[in-house]
Amino acid sequence: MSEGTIAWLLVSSALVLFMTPGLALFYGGMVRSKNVLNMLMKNFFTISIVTVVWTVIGYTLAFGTDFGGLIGGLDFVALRGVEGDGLLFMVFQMMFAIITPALISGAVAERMKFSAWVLFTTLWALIVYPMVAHWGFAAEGWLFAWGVRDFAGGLVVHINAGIAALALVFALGPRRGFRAEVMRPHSLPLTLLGTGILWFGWFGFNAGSALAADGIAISAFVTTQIAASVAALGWVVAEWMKNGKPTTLGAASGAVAGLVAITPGAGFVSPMSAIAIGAIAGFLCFLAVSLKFRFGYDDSLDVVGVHLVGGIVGSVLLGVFAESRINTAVPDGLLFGGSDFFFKQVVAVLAVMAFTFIASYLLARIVKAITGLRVEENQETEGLDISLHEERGYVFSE
Amino acid sequence: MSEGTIAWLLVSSALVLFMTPGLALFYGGMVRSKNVLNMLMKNFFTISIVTVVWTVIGYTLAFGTDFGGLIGGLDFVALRGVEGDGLLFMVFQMMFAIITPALISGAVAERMKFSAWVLFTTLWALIVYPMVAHWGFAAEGWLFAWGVRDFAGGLVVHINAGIAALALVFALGPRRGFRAEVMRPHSLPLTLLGTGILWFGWFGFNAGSALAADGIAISAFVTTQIAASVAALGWVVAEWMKNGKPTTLGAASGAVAGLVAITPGAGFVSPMSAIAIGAIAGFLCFLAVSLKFRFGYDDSLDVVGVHLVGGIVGSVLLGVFAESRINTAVPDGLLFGGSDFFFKQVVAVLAVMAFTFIASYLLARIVKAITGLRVEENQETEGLDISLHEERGYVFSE
Amino acid sequence: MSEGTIAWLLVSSALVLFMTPGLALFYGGMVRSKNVLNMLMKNFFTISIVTVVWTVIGYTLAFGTDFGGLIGGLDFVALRGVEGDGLLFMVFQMMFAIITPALISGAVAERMKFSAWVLFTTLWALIVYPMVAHWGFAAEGWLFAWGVRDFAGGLVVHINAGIAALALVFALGPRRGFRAEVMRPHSLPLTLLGTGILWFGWFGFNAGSALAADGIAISAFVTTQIAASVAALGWVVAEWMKNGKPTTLGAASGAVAGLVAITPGAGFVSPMSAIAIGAIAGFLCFLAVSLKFRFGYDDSLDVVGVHLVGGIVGSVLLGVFAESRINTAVPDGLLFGGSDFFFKQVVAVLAVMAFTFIASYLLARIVKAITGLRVEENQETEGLDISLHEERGYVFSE
Amino acid sequence: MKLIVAYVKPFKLDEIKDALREVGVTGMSVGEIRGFGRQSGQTEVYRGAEYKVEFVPKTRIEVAVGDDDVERVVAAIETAARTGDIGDGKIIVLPIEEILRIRTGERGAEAI
Amino acid sequence: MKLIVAYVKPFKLDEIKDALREVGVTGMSVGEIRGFGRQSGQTEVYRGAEYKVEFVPKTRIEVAVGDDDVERVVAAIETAARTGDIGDGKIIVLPIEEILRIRTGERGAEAI
Amino acid sequence: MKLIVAYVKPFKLDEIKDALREVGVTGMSVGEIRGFGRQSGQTEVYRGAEYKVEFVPKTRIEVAVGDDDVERVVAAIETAARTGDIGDGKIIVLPIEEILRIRTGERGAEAI
Ligand SMILES: Nc1ncnc2c1ncn2[C@@H]1O[C@H](COP(=O)(O)OP(=O)(O)O)[C@@H](O)[C@H]1O
Ligand SMILES: Nc1ncnc2c1ncn2[C@@H]1O[C@H](COP(=O)(O)OP(=O)(O)O)[C@@H](O)[C@H]1O
Ligand SMILES: Nc1ncnc2c1ncn2[C@@H]1O[C@H](COP(=O)(O)OP(=O)(O)O)[C@@H](O)[C@H]1O
Repeated sequence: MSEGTIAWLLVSSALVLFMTPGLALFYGGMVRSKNVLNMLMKNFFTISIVTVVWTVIGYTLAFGTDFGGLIGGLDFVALRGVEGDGLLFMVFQMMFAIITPALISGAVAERMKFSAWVLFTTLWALIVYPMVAHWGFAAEGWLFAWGVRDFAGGLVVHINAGIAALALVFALGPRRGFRAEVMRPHSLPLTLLGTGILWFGWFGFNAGSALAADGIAISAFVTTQIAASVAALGWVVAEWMKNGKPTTLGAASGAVAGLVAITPGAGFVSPMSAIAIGAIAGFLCFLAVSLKFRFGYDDSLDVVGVHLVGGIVGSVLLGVFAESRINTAVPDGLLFGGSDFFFKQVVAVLAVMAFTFIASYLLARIVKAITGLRVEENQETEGLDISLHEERGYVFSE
Repeated sequence: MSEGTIAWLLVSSALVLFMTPGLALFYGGMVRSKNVLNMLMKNFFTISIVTVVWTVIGYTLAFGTDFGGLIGGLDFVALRGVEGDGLLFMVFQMMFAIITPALISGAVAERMKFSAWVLFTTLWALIVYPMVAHWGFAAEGWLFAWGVRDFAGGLVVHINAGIAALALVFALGPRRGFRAEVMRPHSLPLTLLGTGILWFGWFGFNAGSALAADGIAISAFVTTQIAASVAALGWVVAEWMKNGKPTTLGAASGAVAGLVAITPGAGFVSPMSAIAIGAIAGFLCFLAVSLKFRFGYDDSLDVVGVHLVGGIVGSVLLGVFAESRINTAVPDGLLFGGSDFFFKQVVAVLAVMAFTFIASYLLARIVKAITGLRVEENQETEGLDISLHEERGYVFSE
Repeated sequence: MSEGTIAWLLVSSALVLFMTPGLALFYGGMVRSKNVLNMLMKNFFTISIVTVVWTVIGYTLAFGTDFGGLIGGLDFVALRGVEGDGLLFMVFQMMFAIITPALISGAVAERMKFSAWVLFTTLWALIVYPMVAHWGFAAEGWLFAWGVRDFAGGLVVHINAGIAALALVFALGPRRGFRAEVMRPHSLPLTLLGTGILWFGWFGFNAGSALAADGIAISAFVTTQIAASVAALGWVVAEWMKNGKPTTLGAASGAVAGLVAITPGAGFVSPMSAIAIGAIAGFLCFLAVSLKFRFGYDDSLDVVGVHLVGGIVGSVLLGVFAESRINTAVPDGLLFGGSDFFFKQVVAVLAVMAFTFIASYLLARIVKAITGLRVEENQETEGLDISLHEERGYVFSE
Repeated sequence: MKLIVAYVKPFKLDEIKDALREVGVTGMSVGEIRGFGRQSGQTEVYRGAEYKVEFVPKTRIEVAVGDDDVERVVAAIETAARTGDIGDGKIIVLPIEEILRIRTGERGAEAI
Repeated sequence: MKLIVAYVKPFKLDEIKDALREVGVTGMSVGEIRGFGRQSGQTEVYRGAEYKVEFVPKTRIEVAVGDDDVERVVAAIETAARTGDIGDGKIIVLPIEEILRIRTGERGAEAI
Repeated sequence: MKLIVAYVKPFKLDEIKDALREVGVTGMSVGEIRGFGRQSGQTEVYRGAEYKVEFVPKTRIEVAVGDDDVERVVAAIETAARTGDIGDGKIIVLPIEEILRIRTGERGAEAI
């Protein structure tokens, strides 16, 4: 690699790592103040857990010598022989392995045991993530080899995390007072700060996934900026029309939805297509967050509505808007004459959803058997910060 | 472009984008808690609006084929033909187009309608910004072609935003209770966080404006760091002497004033000149923020005092301290024997002030006619968060 | 330097600068709300002070022509002749000179006069830091020339700051109510945000210290990520076992401890060694923060426990885990057959501790004679924000 | 007229509000306090240092009522606030000499 | 001696303080509360979900006064706090049995 | 039974709590308020603009006690809260008509 590319990938890795604290704040602002530290802790601790799991075994399961398109071999256990450019690729990918389970934490906010989270994340980072990453990112992974494309992780990161969140929510049950009580975000400025950090870091996520400081990276950078902006507009316009007021949380949510939706296609589509993808994602994700009330599952911070739905929208629309003119690594999508690729993208979405839902649900049951999943009723009432961590988020009176 | 330069400009673009959330927090901390979300929202939404405007039409108006030195043609409408290095330049410049109107939002805080802001920003980003950017940044823009220099946006960004803020304040009128009531910042830690992000991002703003990872970028980086630091010292020393106490907000404000003032000359002056520029800016901007009480215009968060005055100081002092030894793209300033350049800089300052003041005031009147500019009296009293967005910034009691 | 390397070092410099605001928030969240602004201000103002000191004289004292291995000459006074690559090196090193005294501020929180802090920092940045930096970083500094290695500042930054903190605490005495009163962090979300920024910036700190975008930078990046993660695990597991609860502040503190401990060896050890270093640092620093209660010195925010102890652990363990296979600039450590190097590292630790403790204590006495060190009793009770700065951190009632 | 002051567990507020509404109460005022009592406070741990925080977050409710409504209102609060665990709190009844609605200037029972 | 308690709109505090000062009041204590009353609360919307928050932010003022001053003080608050809209709040008068200034140990009227 | 209300300097809370415990008080309720009084407020400066903030942060303590304990409790607060400087605050005694412990339904003296 050239020094320019090394510089860019080092920066991108740092940016993607920074997204997880950003996510922690994004989520942390949305919970009630009695649970803010638990929310932050679940995210920060996920960095620690996944870093170790990925270093020791996860990386090789994802990117070691292929076994039947399903999983990587053990050649790189404990980073044996991983050096130079390989080491850089390893650490860049590590940051994706970190944020993916961290995304799930928003769905189970305000009620899941910390010990259960630690165990679930460890197992999930050990088994589910490396497999799906292998399928979508490794040259011989079955999805990639078959022709499916996922530029920066629509399938591997967002659909994967979103559907796992749904499975975990089913195993866990709703918060006490769900649908009856007011459960307002305790600090939207914190959430907006998190949004800013996420947006900033996402440039590393998407443009870094070009794996070079080249024209593809530039193109991915531009589509990222556009889709995020348009989706924020889309969401806000939709709610302005429906509820009569534009909201700050709506703008933030829309931006994240747009970032999610452009992820699978960032380096594969044109700026004008990014406008379309952003608009559709902003609008659909706005609709999707109300599903939880209709169907009664308590996805506390809308991981399903934003990441699963946004990921699906983006992965499927990549099948529509992909242009080999932009990037020769992708076939043309529906709009440019290729129907085959569209079909494969749809299959890939369904395959990842099916696999990860089942695997995550099983893991949740295993964890339930070992540690239990939920805190006690009075712990939930008192708040997880005091009951699980013996800490208080804010003390303004001293 | 080399990969090293691409890497640097991608990072710089991300850094400049990050400044707008930083600015949102910087401003957000300074308003009363009942208006914090509206302040954040006006900034975040400006990202969305300007991204779309710039992509579709703004960029070509600024950097398309020149018409009489005044404006660019329509060759790049909807980014037609903008690719590779051109696309990178487009997105880097987009981030400047975003933060410039965002800067204005501080002046109209706590009373301007959100719909009016949306409309004003759209029009301003469509008309005013691209024209001034064309004049100062495009090779055939009349200011640039005449010999005026603006390294990273003293004229195009800060004077432009600062004088537009003044025009808008005139059209809008003061907040209820201005000069009578206590209107304290509700969270200076938020403002300091914003300052940190702005400072960090400003390296991309200024050193990125070298448009290469070269000696000019290094030099701009160094002068930026020095001017910000010295201006913070200057402001704090001035207030320490005048009021007897050094303040946190003074340090933050001084740093921003220094960053503003070095912007036009960052890549054109020596580190020692940066000390002088920083010191003068810190001192003069400290004096300038009290003007609003003397003259009775309610520039709520001192956009005029910091950005207009800081921008003027920097643009004029560039005429004093510029050194062709540092950068051959600039003639020598007054101090190094060239009086011609100094004169041009002064004319440029006046020209931009006159044009933008008039144009912005007209736009404000147009917006007033369409949506009205101000919220209702009771909305202002209740706070814009609840009355315009139906959201509350903080809920610590649940 | 190649453009890729320039890009990487510009970014790294920005990242390291960003660490000081991050540190301000990290510390700011841990003090009581009546002192939050003073804590932020001490850090932000240190940026200003040190930037000027370093520009004018500090840099040349550290990196000018060597005098007897002890200090640099005056060749680069006011940056005379410092250009291009040299200027880039100067500004990268400046950021280290800034954060080092900033680290000290945590130890003297909630009671030290602001004027005393300004004077102390100025003197310390003028005398102590440049000397120790010369010893450890300059080719002819006696430690470096003798064979001691300090990749990114275990000796020069962390031990140096940590032992200076101890000396200053001795001169200053404990806070009123130390050990008797509850002195809880007022906002752990602020502290966690600071942790995120520190972690992010530390990639510039450590990987930037390779001074090139090369394999050493990649390697340093990876060990940094690993050590931080493992140390967070180590700290949390230790406290979970001891107190029965994992805490958010524990995770944050552990991460910082790991970042400190890997600093001296980041580019010299393997990823597997980074796991060992992180684990040991997390565990030992957790034990070390309780020392202040045992010995009765009031190191308010545990600068000694985290930075001094973490720095010692890292510098000594570098003598154990160093591998010339990873980086030819370092001899093999104990584990790989070299005992000589280990011995030198131990001597270096002791030498820096002895010198800096004495020098800092003397400076503290001088400052005490000039301005006094502590605020009045009633100022301490009322809080430093109001009594020293006439500002209030938070106003939620307006 | 009486002023009923109740110190209760914060998460009980919603139920109490509903119970009060059912017995015809049309207004109340609610503040956050820290309570000290038989219910022992919480241990908090910061960097290994334990803090015994003896104060527990509580909610303080004030309701002004006519003399005839006192018992009903007290009973409503009592029932809605009770969990049976230590720390359920107290209800106090204070005499009111006068009460006035600012908007209309009404006084006495009508002003409630 | 009486304790006058008023629940008022927060933005009226400054005017009330000035009005009280004019009628000779030299001290008062002010807290933040959430009020429930005829004035309906605010709808808040988060991600499309509507929350009907029935509590409105109010300010609670306490003023201890001598018996002779009660009417004057009540009238001052009433005038300053009134906007004429629903939610202007209430004023309550409670009897005080004893009052003491901590600094001097003075009791009764002098202590006010 | 009486309700003792004290407005005191915030940093005195711990000492007052200890003093109250010594005279046998087993419960109290504490809130944050802003006080206005002889003690002049603080000047605050933001970007060169001076704000005279007349309100000072204070702590408000409520203790319900039996009639026989009033003097002892008042004296305990008085001693613990005194610094001798302006702004030490006030203690007020209000009559209680009834008191009830929610958990048990006990009333009167036992409920305290
Ligand atoms: N004497 C008192 N005066 C004022 N408030 C009290 C008093 N005793 C208890 N409280 C309030 O009631 C709350 C509950 O009291 P506590 O003794 O813990 O439980 P319980 O009422 O179940 O015996 C306390 O937290 C405090 O707010
Ligand atoms: N019965 C009551 N007891 C205590 N506080 C009350 C009572 N009724 C009203 N309040 C307080 O007065 C405020 C205003 O009352 P509301 O009924 O909304 O308006 P109005 O006083 O104009 O009729 C409420 O928000 C609440 O704080
Ligand atoms: N008349 C009053 N009514 C209610 N609270 C009062 C009154 N006077 C004083 N206070 C409270 O007592 C506090 C101290 O009063 P102040 O006049 O400053 O000092 P001192 O009690 O030493 O004369 C005030 O800040 C306020 O909270």
